[in-house]
Amino acid sequence: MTPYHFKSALAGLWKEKWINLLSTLSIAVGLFITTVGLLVVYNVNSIAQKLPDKFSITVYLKDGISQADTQRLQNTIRSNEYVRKISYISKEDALRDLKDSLKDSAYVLEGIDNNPLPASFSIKLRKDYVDPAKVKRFAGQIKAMRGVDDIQYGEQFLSSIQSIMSGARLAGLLFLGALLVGVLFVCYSTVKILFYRKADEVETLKLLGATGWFIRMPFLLEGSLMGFFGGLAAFLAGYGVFDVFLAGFSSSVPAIGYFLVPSALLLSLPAAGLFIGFSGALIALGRIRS
Amino acid sequence: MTPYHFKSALAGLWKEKWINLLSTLSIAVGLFITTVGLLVVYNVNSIAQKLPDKFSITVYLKDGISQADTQRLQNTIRSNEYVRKISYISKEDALRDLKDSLKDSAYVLEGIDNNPLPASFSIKLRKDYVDPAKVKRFAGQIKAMRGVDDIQYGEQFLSSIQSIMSGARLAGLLFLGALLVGVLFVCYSTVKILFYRKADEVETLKLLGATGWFIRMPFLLEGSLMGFFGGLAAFLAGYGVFDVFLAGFSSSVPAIGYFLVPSALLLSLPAAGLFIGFSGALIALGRIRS
Amino acid sequence: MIHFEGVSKVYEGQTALANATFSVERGEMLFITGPSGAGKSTLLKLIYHAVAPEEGSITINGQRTDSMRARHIPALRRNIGVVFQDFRLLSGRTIYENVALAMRIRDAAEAQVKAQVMETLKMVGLRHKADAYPDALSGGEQQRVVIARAIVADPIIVLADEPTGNLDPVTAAGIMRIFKDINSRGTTIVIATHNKDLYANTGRRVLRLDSGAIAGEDRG
Amino acid sequence: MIHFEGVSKVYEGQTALANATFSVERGEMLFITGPSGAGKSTLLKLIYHAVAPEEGSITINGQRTDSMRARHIPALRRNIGVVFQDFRLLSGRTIYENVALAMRIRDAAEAQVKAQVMETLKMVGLRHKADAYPDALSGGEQQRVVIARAIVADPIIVLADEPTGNLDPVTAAGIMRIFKDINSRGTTIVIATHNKDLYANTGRRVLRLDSGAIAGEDRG
Ligand SMILES: Nc1ncnc2c1ncn2[C@@H]1O[C@H](COP(=O)(O)OP(=O)(O)OP(=O)(O)O)[C@@H](O)[C@H]1O
Ligand SMILES: Nc1ncnc2c1ncn2[C@@H]1O[C@H](COP(=O)(O)OP(=O)(O)OP(=O)(O)O)[C@@H](O)[C@H]1O
Ligand SMILES: [Mg+2]
Ligand SMILES: [Mg+2]
Repeated sequence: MTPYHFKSALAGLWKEKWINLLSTLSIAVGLFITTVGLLVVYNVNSIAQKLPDKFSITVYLKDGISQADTQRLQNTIRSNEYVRKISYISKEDALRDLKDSLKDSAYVLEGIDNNPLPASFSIKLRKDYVDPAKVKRFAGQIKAMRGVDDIQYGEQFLSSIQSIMSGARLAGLLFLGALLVGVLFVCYSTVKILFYRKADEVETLKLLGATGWFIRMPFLLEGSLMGFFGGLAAFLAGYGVFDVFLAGFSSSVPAIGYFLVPSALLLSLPAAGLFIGFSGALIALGRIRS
Repeated sequence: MTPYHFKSALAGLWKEKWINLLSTLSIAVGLFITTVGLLVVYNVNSIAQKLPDKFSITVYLKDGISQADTQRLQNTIRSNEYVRKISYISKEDALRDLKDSLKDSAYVLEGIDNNPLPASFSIKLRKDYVDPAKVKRFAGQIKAMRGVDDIQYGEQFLSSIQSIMSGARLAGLLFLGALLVGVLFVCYSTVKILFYRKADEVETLKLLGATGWFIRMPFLLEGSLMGFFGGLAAFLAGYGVFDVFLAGFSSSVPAIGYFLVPSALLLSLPAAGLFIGFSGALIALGRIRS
Repeated sequence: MIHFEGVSKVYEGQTALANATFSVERGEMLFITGPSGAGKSTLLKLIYHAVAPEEGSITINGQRTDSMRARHIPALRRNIGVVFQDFRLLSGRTIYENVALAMRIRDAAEAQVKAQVMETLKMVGLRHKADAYPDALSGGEQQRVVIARAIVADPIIVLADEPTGNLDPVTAAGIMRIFKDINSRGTTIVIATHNKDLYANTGRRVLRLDSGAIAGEDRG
Repeated sequence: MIHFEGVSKVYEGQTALANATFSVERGEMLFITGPSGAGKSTLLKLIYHAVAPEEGSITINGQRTDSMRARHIPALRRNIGVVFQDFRLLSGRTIYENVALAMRIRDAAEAQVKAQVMETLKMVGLRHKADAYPDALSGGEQQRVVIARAIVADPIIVLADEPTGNLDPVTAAGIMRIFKDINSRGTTIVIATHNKDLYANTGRRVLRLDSGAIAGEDRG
């Protein structure tokens, strides 16, 4: 790449600035839409990822179990690879919780003097193990342990988590896949259509004895620069919309405050644009045969 | 429009078929992405619309209220424009519900012989009235009625419905707005870039004495045809993906089965494409000054 | 038919025509000559209003055209057939379609288009190339297509800018015979050329341009 | 320098050159003439390999080029300067850049490019148009830019296709002087033209083509 090629590319961009600007903006729009799509999928996914946090298993202990046995049982369960957190709920805690949940109707419990509720462990699992088959196996193991009376977990909740997560993941991947393929195609065809009218110029350069790379170089530079500036524009638009605009709205609509924007994604847009512009130009020019 | 213009447009499309095909596919991709975006927003919205169904107000009645008074109260409330449905829960129903909700712990209630729970109405509101301010005012009215002991509703649930719905609506509108503007822009600029290289041809036609409409006509036809076929391709792609592909997946991932695809949306794609192609060509050619 | 009165045309500081005054009578055949860059093409462009003058008045067929409204220009141009120096053939259309264009613009009936296009192509010796595209023609063949397009619709004025630059003397003489022929039927013709052979011994008026100025007039 | 042996070129059924055999010696200046569509441009295109022959062998500067590998073609073309009949100027670049292109393709140093381009533009009388774009030039001016581009890099062969079709006799004579000059310094030149004035009384060989066949040879 000589200074000539660089000057030539800049001159080319400038000579037909309006149509080049249009192409650049097309690339920008494509990248911006992809970014929005990525963010939507990313956020849906991160919400789905949080669902397993809400899942817990309750292990009811036999009445009259000794403190030492309770402690031993808790240690055994805690050491299991499935377990992220285990907490002990005494008979008194259980009664208090029940009263709390009955709220205004709590007076129905007033006549009771001996506490009929069992002590229990509440177990939270590691994310990866929140899976119907695994949980069933794990629950079986615990139920067989000495001192355990019964075990309870939301089987329905579990399978709906599963279904929502895999549904969201599949829909997200399909959507993203279609979006990426679509946007790449549109960017590529923008560059291709743009360079189509240069066929005559390419022909003349060939007849003058220019080699393939001499001919390609300014076009590759033009494509790369357009892609880069398109990416930059998408970055600025993304920054403007997400960091400024959404921050403004989130005070009135709190849900928006939870929207996550990984800045690495935005920052990589100019590079992505450059890559698309460069490869678009390369493909658009095709093989240059003399 | 004379047969000449039509033949001329077809010849123009055919002479440079590859680049025209590329433009047509760009329009198809743009329309397809818009369709996917519309469907996502439509579905998120229809889920959000269902949330108010789950909202209810509980009206606790004074102990010892007569059957006639209860009936009168029910009629008064039912006639209110806010109310979609009202159901009566007797003292016995309330106790049974409590027992059901306690499940395994229900034995705590066994010692009780006189039912301390009040009778109540459960009210579902019309969708449009599920709004914090309106509900508060309505609740105030009811509380003032004779025979009403207390009133309870999920103020928190209500404001989170509100927040989710307005959040989803805002995000959806922003996303859709950006998508529509973006896709229209890309379609327009595709046609504009495509016709840019025809500037010379337009100039020659002008010098030969052709009027603006004579010059525009074949281009408008070309643009319309490309847009139409782009829309048709988007329709076929949409039909393929949503009606066939998703139906196949929904057996393994039930959540997908709930995805709604209004067929009017898909069917309008060819017309939308035609409109975009036509207006794109019209704008791209601009004013033709002699 | 054509009257220039003190007409000047300046391109970004470059004077292409300066204070030109001359007339062409109805049915006349006028030659314009002069060195490269003298302003011959500019003078013709002023007649068919491809460029507008900075100064002076231009009257074509009794109508002032120098400050004409844009919407009247197409009608003016349909009265004029032009052999462009740079050809201006549409590369995406066949020879037949290129020539037919001049008639379609004038809303001619399809049968008439076909008859007249084929006859004119025969006159310039290119009937066998009707279905070819311009790229597949030699330089001289392309030039003859441009000539056919200029005359096919029987305009009242024909402007020819270096119409024989790519033609051999024999073919050029054939083209000149065609021009003489349509001229004798009443068409006003203005030919800009370097080729002395075209006007030598014709007795026609020859306008000499030099650096944008009318440097003299004589008879060929 | 150039040797054709039984060369034929057929375009989709149209024979443009049939069984042509001839040679051009190093340092010679050869004229090719013949009616419109005779095959002159085709013959030149075969030399710079814009088209390949269906039959026969072509040898340029001691090298067989008729069935040359695509990747060797650019090097061949860099030995040849061509005045294209249809100009082929790049409309997006200034006159200076259009001419400079021929040197940049040959990787010339920037200082040398500048000196040689300006000198060549001066030779063709267009130094003052260096910064203009092709659209702003008259037909004859454009043609001289093409000539400048063909000779600026001192190629060993110059092919000129109707190089004076848009030039007045005085300017044309100037261009011929330039051709004679570089020819006298050893450059082989082939000129296809209809213009008898170019070769009359030069004593150079003139090849006559007719309908794709070599119809005769004489001296101008
Ligand atoms: N669009 C333009 N912008 C700037 N200058 C122009 C433009 N068109 C023509 N000129 C200049 O105006 C002068 C006259 O040009 P014109 O084309 O009329 O010459 P001409 O007599 O036709 O020459 P030729 O015989 O070479 O065709 C030339 O010097 C040319 O460079
Ligand atoms: N690409 C092509 N496809 C088909 N036919 C062609 C092509 N190029 C040239 N021809 C035909 O080949 C013949 C010779 O063309 P060529 O351009 O060599 O003629 P020429 O002698 O240069 O004529 P001119 O003096 O008019 O420039 C012509 O009849 C032309 O129509
Ligand atoms: Mg001129
Ligand atoms: Mg030729």
